[in-house]
Amino acid sequence: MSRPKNVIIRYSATNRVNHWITAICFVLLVLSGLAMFHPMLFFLSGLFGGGQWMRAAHPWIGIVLLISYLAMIVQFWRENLVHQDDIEWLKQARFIVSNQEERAPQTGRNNAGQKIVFWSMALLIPVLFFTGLLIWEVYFGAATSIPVQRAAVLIHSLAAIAAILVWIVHVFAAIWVRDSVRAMTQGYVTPGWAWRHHRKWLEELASGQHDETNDRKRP
Amino acid sequence: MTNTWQDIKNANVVIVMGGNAAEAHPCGFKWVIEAKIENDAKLVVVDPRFTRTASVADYYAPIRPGTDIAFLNGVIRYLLDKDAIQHEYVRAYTNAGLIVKDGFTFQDGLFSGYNEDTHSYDKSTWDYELGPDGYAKFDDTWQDPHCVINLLKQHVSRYTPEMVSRICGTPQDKFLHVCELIASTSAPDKAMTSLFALGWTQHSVGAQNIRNMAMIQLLLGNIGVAGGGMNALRGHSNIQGLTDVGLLSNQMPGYMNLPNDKETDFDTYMSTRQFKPLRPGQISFYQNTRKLFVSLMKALYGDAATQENNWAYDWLPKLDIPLYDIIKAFEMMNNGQMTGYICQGFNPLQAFPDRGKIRRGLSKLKFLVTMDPLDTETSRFWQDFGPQNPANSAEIQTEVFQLPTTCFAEENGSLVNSARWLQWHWKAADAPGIAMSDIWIMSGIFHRLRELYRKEGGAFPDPILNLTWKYTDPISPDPEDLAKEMNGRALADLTDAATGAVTKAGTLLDGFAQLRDDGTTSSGCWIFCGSFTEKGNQMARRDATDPREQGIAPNWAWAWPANRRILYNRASADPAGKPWNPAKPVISWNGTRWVGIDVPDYTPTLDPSAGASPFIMNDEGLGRLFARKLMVEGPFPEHYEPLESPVENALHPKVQNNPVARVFANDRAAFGSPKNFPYVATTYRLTEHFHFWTKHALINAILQPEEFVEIGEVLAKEKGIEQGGWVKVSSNRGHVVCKAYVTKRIKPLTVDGKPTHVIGVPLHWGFTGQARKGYGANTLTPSVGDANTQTPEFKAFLVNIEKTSAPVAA
Amino acid sequence: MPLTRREFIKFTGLALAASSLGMLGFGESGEAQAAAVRPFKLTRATETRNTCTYCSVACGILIYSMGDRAKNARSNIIHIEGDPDHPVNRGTLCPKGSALLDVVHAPTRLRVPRYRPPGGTEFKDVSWDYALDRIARLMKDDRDKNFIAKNAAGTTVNRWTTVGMLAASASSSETSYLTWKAVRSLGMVVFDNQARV
Amino acid sequence: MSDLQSQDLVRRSASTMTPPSVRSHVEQVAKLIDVSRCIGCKACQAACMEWNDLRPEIGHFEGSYENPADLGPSVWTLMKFAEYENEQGNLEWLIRKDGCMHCEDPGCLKACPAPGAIVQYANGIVDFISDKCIGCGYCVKGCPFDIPRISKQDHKAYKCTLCSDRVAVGQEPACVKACPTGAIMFGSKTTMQEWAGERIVDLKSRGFEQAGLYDPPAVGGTHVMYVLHHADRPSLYSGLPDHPRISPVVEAWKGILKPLALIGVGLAAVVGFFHLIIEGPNEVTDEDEAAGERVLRESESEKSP
Repeated sequence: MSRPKNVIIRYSATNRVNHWITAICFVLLVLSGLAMFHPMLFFLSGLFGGGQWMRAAHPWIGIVLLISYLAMIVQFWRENLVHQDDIEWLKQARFIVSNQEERAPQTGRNNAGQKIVFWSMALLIPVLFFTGLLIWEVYFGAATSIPVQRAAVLIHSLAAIAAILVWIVHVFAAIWVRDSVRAMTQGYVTPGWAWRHHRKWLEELASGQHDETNDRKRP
Repeated sequence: MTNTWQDIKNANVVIVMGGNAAEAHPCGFKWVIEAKIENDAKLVVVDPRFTRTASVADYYAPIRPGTDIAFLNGVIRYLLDKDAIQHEYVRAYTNAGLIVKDGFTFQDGLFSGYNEDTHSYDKSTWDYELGPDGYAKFDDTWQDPHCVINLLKQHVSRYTPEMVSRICGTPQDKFLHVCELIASTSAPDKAMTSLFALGWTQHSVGAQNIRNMAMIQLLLGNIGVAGGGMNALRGHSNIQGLTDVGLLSNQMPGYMNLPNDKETDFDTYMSTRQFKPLRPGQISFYQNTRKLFVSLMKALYGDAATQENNWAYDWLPKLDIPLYDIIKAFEMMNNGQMTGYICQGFNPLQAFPDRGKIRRGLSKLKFLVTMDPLDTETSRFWQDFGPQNPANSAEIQTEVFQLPTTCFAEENGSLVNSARWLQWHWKAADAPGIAMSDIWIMSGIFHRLRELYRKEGGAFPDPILNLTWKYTDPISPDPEDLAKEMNGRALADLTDAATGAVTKAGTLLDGFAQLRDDGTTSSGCWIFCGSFTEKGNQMARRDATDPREQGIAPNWAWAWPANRRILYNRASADPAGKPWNPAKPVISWNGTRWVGIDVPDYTPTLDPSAGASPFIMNDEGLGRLFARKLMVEGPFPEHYEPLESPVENALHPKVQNNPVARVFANDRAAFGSPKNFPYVATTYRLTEHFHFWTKHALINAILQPEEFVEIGEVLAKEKGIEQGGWVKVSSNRGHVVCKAYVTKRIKPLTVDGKPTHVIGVPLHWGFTGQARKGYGANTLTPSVGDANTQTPEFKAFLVNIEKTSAPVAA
Repeated sequence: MPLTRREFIKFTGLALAASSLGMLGFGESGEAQAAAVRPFKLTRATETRNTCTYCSVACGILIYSMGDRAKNARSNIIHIEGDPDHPVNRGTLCPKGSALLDVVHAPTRLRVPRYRPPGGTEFKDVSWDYALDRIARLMKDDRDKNFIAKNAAGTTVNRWTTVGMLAASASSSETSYLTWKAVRSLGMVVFDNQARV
Repeated sequence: MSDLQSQDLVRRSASTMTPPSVRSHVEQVAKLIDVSRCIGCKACQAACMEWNDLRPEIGHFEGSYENPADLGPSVWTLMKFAEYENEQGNLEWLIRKDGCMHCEDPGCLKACPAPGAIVQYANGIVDFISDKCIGCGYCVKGCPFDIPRISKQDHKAYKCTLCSDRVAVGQEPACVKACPTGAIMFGSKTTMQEWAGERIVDLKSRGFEQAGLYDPPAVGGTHVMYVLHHADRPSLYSGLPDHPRISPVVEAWKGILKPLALIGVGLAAVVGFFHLIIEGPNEVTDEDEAAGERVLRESESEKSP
């Protein structure tokens, strides 16, 4: 598919690499985590070369995820700041869900849903990391008491489930809102996509508010 | 042990004093637990420390180390006071009613006949008054003030509960409660067993400690009966056997003594050993001594021992002093009086008192030979191992031979256990490397010496050249051949006088009753006679059948003497032959002979009415409350303080210590005073280790890895010592730097009104093997022995303790 | 959605049932059973009856060794446990007895005779002949020099006090008898054992 | 006891199907530790190490007879010593053999995520199948008694097997056989309970009014039981739990959370899927495209000079 003539850069190469490192780590953690969480899914350990490799790899992937996500926070925190509009948008979310986006309030670069995903992960990933450290048997098995570890493992599981749910919403939204995936793979969106989903952002771009970031690219 | 291990389960009271059976003999101790469970027995523990034995006891009482006699004499006083003795037994089976010579006295801590200069007694007054018929005089009514029981009453009258508590530090109520429990076994059908070990022997009054309890057991009628007895829990797997075979400086096989310088000829030697009965109708076993001796000499010298040369009597060495024991040996070494020393499976650098003296002694030898399966400290005394064994190798001129031997798993042979069972064992594998058996090594040395004497001649070669060595394999004799030689054979056709049965020349004998004094029998160890007969190796028997499950198992292995399992078992029945305890009879008289589950310790067909008393190894046939001349410090036990003691002797300050203890001048100079060394120390074993052997075994090193001492919380607080912290324990002879175990199990005792602290010093650590390096408890201990046996006083001495830091590794 | 407790239980029960059904394809129980238990290591090991070398309770022990004593097999002891037939220990062993294997195979077991010359700082391996020849020589020289045939009073005493021996405490009675014979024939009196310690 | 040779599984970690359970008529076994007969000699520890070929490192003296200092991957049983002064002021040395209790309802097995790494045989023994262990340490968190330990060498969990290899061929565990004083007994669970009853009567007659059996019901009972002189206060014995149970946290984690989470996740995915099917994708229309282009163009022209 050839690139349309007039596109807008939504994610830089750095953004995209960072995102996909995060995504791959997250998927690997979900797979290995679920394998250790529920026996029905233990077969997933095969993907990692067996249970021992999986158990050994999981925490290290977690560290990469944390670093990677911290980098994402650095890049994206500003545009995910919550505004009054976001609350309004959430109130009108039924129009979004029923594919009547035009009836919902206009949004900037990110809508409230995206912000929720972003901030949920920003909360959950550190929680997962710290509880994960407490139950990292190889290095920290003796560092805390068993009751603490028990609580940690429960919180870790709960947080993981929450993260997975958030992730499902994220993935679903990416698939449902067509051409979003391309934004994160190839980095650009069409003006129509921006008009439809992030009109305020488009208008901001048009008015040159983001010139210094060179978001707009002309053929 | 007079009884068997399993027989302990028949006891009503088990007293563990002078030992720590649970730790040192766990598998034997199971029978104590069994007594508690199956026989509702009470376990009483008297010990300076709350030991593992105490942890399962029904009653525990503390005691200051080295004061057992005060405690036990107090018990006797209690028993006599409350009349809690088994009257019929005491009257019939002990010397309570025999009358002692007029000159016998006891005053201010000394018995009659003491000689200040020689530190010894003239014991002539320590005996019975004999009548004109040659028999001992007696008073059955116990009225005569000079009969034994009255003398005993008078002797123990000073040991009031107050005095016992003052000396021992045992609270009075605890002492009296123990007395009460002991007294409960004076009923004819109740028994108490006494389990003891080195906690009693390793004192300057060790033998008297044991005698004291034996007297209590006689008063309670507990000797010879099921669940009773004096049970010495021997330490090593065959130390009983080595003692039986006479591997002691003054001994020959079967408890015959070597002659001394005064016994210039064979008849003189025999004259003091074939005891005549002192009571009418009595039998005295030792009248057979000549038969035993001649049979031994025939085993040793065969045809060369003849009537003409007095059965080679002069080929035996004669002793000029009573004992050349180990303490004496190291004294001689230090004085430059010894050239060579051979340590066969023995590690004196670890095992004997005053380690510094041992090391100096070994350094003065020309040569030292060690034979051991393990790399012992003794064999490396010359090597520098830092603070745990400082040595300047270059200055030590001793040649050292370290010979590797097989261990138990790599040879056949028999071991004699504490209950006198001879049990055969079989080889399971070859030894590592080119290690060889002790038999091969001793044979090798002997053959080379014999060859040298044959070739070169030399000092008195006759006994060497004539020693019998008729083994199938002379290079390494089969244990079976040696066992047969000890059992004995007929050397000519023997006809039994009573039955007319003939034993052919060359056949193995069935028992020592067949031995003769005319040179027609041989037996290398008469008490083992019957262990390897024409019927086969009796020691290898494995029939565990146990009639009435009473703990005899008469067909398992073989017990000396004559497969008898309970010594003095005639005393288990009343004078008429009826068992005192009908529920647990051992033997009884059925009208024509003695029958029961054990071999009678008595003539099997001797009618009770003949009047012979049960203790046939004694010439009066009676149990001795009064020891006559057999103990060096007196016929009654008396409390003497240990050579190093924190207090004055409360009974007689002028006679502080055992007045006849043998102390070499150098050793006396090395004693410490309570001023500098205010705490009482006692050494002991831990259950995880066996002496200095198991530190070579990885599992045991894991279970108890490092040297420590045990101290009470009060002392720890006083001295600022932390749990697990480093301490320096010192005596006037040396010091140990190790960890401290601060415990509630050792409490300060109030002795003579003053608080007295006890420090426990486990003894297992050295500088070879798997466990961490340690200084060894014998760095601290004084070189003084029991006056009768020269067993070192390891259980009571003085030390100081202070907080310190870890020793600096070399 | 508010759930009553009853509904809640029903709900999770269904879920459990569903997940159990889903798991059918992945079961490995049979395999686990086969692999579970460690094989019993003594099945055909050679059993030898012996007595514990430590204290004088003299517990009966069973020594298990590799190899069936065939000509080409060299026995190696792999395990030692109590003899259940023995009337005293009835199969039990104390912490020392239970660890006998480790003393048999102790790294400090001696394998070769060693000799340390006067002033030496190390042991060196020697042959048995070297060691025993030298020991016999040293003993004879000293005996010939210091043997006391008669005392001052003229009594034959036949005594040798300058070389002594400490006898073992765990060697067999047969060993000790042979030792006694050899030692006493030399007239040695400084001769003792471990009975006191 | 011949039935003990059957080692059929009744429970298996991380398995959602019922293990083969037809051969259920297997006698339940139990080890009974009679603390009142125990002298703390560590024969059990030695026998355990010898039989199971375990040799932990040689440690240090650390102010107690407890050696090694703790249970470990190669320390499957450990004597614990507590010096306790009772109400009368008398010292009691309470010595307890610590090790796996072989719970009827094992917390370790419940927590284990690796299928078949922890199993319970029909005779009641709970065994770790090291080959399947992934070393996560969940068993440590699941155990109410703080027993399993993870090896730093091979990252696998270890604990007492109750000598399943010996029991499988009809022998008693090594520690049981060694115990010099019979403080450790082994047999069917009912026999052990009966024997414990006799022991408790004896102890009560010796003044231990509170003597009793420790067979905690909250874990379904155990296949290692204690006779205690102070059964009212198990924690006197070096912290034996007074009321052991699988932690509610672990119960929640391994109980309700598991299905709920899967359902939740599954539901979310299903809802999304059907949303897509029903509502269709949120696509950019040509009008949108035109509008977007227009906005860009306008701004372009505004900025053009």
